[in-house]
Amino acid sequence: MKISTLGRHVREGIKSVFRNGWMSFASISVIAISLFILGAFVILTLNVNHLSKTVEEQVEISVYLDVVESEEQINVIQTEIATIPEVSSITFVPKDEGLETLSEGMGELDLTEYFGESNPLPDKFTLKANKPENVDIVVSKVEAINDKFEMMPIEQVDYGKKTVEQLLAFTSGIRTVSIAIVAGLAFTAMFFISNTIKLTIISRNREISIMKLVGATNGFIRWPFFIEGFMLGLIGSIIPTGVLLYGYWKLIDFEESTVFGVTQWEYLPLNQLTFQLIFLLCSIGIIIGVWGSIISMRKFLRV
Amino acid sequence: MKISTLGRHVREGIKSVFRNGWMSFASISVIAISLFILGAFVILTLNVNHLSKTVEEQVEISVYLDVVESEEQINVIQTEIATIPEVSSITFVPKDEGLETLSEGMGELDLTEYFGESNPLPDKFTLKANKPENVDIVVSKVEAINDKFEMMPIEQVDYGKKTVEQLLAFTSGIRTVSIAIVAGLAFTAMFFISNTIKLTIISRNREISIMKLVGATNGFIRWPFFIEGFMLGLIGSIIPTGVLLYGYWKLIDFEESTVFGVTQWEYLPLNQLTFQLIFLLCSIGIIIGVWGSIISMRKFLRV
Amino acid sequence: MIEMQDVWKSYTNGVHALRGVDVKIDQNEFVYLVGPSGAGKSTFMKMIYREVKPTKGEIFVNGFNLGKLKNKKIPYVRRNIGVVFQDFRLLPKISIYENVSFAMEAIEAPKKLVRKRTMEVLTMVGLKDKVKSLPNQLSGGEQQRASIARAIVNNPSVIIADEPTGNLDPDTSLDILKLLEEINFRGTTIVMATHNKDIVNNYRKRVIAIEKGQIVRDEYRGEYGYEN
Amino acid sequence: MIEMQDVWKSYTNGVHALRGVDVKIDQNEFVYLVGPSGAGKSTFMKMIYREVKPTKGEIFVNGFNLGKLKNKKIPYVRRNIGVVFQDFRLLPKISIYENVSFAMEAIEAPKKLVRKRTMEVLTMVGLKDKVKSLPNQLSGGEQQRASIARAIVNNPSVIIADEPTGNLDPDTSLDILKLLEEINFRGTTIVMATHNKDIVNNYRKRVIAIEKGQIVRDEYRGEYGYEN
Ligand SMILES: Nc1ncnc2c1ncn2[C@@H]1O[C@H](COP(=O)(O)OP(=O)(O)OP(=O)(O)O)[C@@H](O)[C@H]1O
Ligand SMILES: Nc1ncnc2c1ncn2[C@@H]1O[C@H](COP(=O)(O)OP(=O)(O)OP(=O)(O)O)[C@@H](O)[C@H]1O
Ligand SMILES: [Mg+2]
Ligand SMILES: [Mg+2]
Repeated sequence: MKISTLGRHVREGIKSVFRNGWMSFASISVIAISLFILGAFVILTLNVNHLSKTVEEQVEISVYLDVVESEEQINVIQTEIATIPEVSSITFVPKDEGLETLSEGMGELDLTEYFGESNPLPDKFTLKANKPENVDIVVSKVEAINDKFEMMPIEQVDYGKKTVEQLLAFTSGIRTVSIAIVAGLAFTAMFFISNTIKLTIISRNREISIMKLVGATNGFIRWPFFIEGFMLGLIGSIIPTGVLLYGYWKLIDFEESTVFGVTQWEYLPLNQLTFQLIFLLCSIGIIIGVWGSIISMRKFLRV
Repeated sequence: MKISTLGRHVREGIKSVFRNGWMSFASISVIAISLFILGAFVILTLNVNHLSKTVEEQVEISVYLDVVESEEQINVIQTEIATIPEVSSITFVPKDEGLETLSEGMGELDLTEYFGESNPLPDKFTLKANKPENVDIVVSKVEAINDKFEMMPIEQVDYGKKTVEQLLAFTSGIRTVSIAIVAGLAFTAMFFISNTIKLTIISRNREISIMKLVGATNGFIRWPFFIEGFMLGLIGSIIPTGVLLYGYWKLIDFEESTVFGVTQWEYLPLNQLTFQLIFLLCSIGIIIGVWGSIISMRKFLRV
Repeated sequence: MIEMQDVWKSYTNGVHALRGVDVKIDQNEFVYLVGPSGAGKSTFMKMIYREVKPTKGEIFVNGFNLGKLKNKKIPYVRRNIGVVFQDFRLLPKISIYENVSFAMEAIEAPKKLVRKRTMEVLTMVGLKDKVKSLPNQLSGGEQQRASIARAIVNNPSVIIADEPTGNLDPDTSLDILKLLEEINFRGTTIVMATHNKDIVNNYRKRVIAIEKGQIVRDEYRGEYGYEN
Repeated sequence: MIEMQDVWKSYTNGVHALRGVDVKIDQNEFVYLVGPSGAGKSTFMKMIYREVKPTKGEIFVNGFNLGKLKNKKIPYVRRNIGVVFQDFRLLPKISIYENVSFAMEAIEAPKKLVRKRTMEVLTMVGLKDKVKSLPNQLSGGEQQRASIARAIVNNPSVIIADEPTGNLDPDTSLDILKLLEEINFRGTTIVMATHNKDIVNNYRKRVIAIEKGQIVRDEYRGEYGYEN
């Protein structure tokens, strides 16, 4: 193909977008709206993932100590725990503090008043594992510490086994569901886009067959359609990508301003999804735009 | 219009669905898929609402009694509380039971062991309000009971004010968001449906203008299109409605079987959404199908 | 019956297709419209069934003032006018039979009559064997004859035929002309644009010659020709 | 140049459009194809540029055996054949100029030549003033001439013209005939289906008469007519 012919194809493709004004508008809006919905769910999904990760990371392990431990022994145990590689943080919670927390958990009823000086609770350590999956390992390693000391300083290790398991099941459930939704929406978007493009091209079957009868090769006919599909896909995907990124940016801005913020959770930072979103939406829009045109023409090219 | 003419229109409309085979297929699939997605979100939304209502109804008010109350006095107070119309249930929780619950809340640490016989907790009543909004009223009415007795038998009334407020804010937030999503999807579905129908009709503008030139009135031309739009809308909405209802039925079945059920929550019973779903999807499908055809023809009828 | 008073037509791209046409065609006349390609013959005819509106001037057809006619009334005017279009304009997705019967159904003719009359006119134009074919399964001349059948099926009081023999061989052309003559004999006005010199010269009728949007000749029992 | 050997064509609806056609047309011949409406003339011509494939028999055009031709090669055969379609087949959304220049662009002719030659052929057929119009802004005859311009623009070695004067007045028809004669004189084969008795009888060429799908007469310097 000559360079000047390529130039002609690009010009014709772009002209065609305008010539088929109404149809182009219809295609672009279908592409834009499908991708907008898809993109919104992608953002939601990424945030849900982010949120579940944050929540999972907050799983705590309580290590209750025997009531009679001296301060010195406590230090030794702390050092011992700190050597476990899967532990990411250790906090010592003296029994008074424990009672206060318990009391708060009871609502506005002041427990300290009831117990006075005779606090029956043990001292404890609160640990975090570096990964939620490692909680079990940490627990067994901590329990193993008891074997190193004669007096078995650790009374009990507790991490709300059931709660953690439920939480992990829930977050992985949410992840699966949201990925399924996104995949479903992606296919739907592809179907809608290719469908609309097919409809616009079917109405041009006569044109295509005339071109063939006049001696144009399939390639020659296809090129402007290719460019046209590319343009429709490009415009149709740039719009929702822009709107979504701007909207998300504004949302984060709004939510993070302490005055107006409604929700509590931490959003995934904009820069961590910009590239993925642009890539996903533009590639679906453009590829399906182009692919839709080319596929739809195929049968009309057999003249 | 003669009856026989009406018959002709219906026949022609139905024939037209078949004649425009590919286009009809495209329209029906767009209608069906849009409505499927919409319907799925409607079901989700209805369930989320149902779930939030269930959660809201579980808000409890704790009424702590003075430590020294006799059993007789407890009965008097219980009767007193029972007269409050906004209270839907009362349960007496003796202090031993309270300690057990507290102990459970502490994880696997057995508190009763620490306290032994010297349980420092008060007896309490646990109340439920008939509506989550009435919690405040119940609290103040219960507090008012103290004024009727010299010895002020009620130590404290507690309902986790902050937790309840957060919960209500959260559920109402979820409701708003899900209604917004459903409304957005409904509009998108409408747009997609009318858009597709417009595309199929635009490709028939020549036919319409020929009919006009041959002396057909607008009404005569419009009727078969009306029937055609109706048929497309009907078929396109029956399919997703059927699939969704069947799928939801199967899902409930699966989840409620104690062996395989994954999620904990209670689903909205099928019969409580069947009618709404059929009504919503079929009316959108059919109305937009018909409306889309009629509107799209309008400009071609001006010949 | 058909009357034009100082009718002008300029298309939106600035082409002046008709420039001051004054003419009166009585009921039961048979008029040939002749003129070179692009003279304005089709535009003249499109005015009569109001596919095209005049830029200036008044047109009366069967007593209706087309300029003042409400949109809703147009179909009723068209029902008394049978049109053979230069480009046939058959509905592409339905059979030839249905194309012709459509015109009868549109005026809500009784079902039985529709069947009988549709087959009748299709037989007249020699398409008896092609009734089930789709338009694109017909030859050029066959499509033209289908268009003629549709134009006459409702026994309109006026027939507008835009080069109805352009795609027909001389014999078939003659058959069609005789058919039109017979219809004319029974009281129908016929306006026929044609380039067929033989027909015009051998079957003398009123000849209106148009050139560059103006009537340059109007002669009863005239010859083919427009340069005067 | 063009050779058909026992060519049969049955359309999918069972119509036998051609029934055993044997013919040979040499380079530089000028052939009139005559016959009644529906005889098979258009089918005959569609075979040559392979819009239609024969049910049986072999066709050779410019040395290609059309039956054995790969799909990819078809455009290259068509480039040496200029076609005037009975129903014009202009691209509806682009101007007359672009319709004609498209055929040149398709063979990747140099840009400057495209401009020059397109204007040249449009001037030849008398559409110089209409270059910017869309097809539906032209009269029937003007569209036909645009189709003729497109057929000749690439100087093909064969021109297939299906009733190229059906919508033209006698004078313009004569101009077109003379144009084709001149092109023929410069070495191009011309096959022209026509119902125009005057032209066939006054400008004698080889006449092939088709009736009911069979060649019933094949005469050099023949007269119009097919019943023998
Ligand atoms: N829709 C249109 N828009 C712009 N110009 C038009 C339109 N229709 C026709 N014309 C122009 O108006 C003039 C008259 O056209 P018309 O179709 O009436 O000619 P005609 O006499 O029927 O010619 P022919 O014998 O070729 O059919 C021509 O120059 C044509 O180009
Ligand atoms: N696509 C098709 N499908 C079925 N039958 C067809 C098709 N095209 C043409 N025919 C039939 O084949 C026969 C020959 O048609 P063709 O178009 O070759 O005739 P023609 O000689 O060109 O006639 P005309 O002078 O009217 O154009 C006719 O009977 C026609 O009805
Ligand atoms: Mg005309
Ligand atoms: Mg033909």
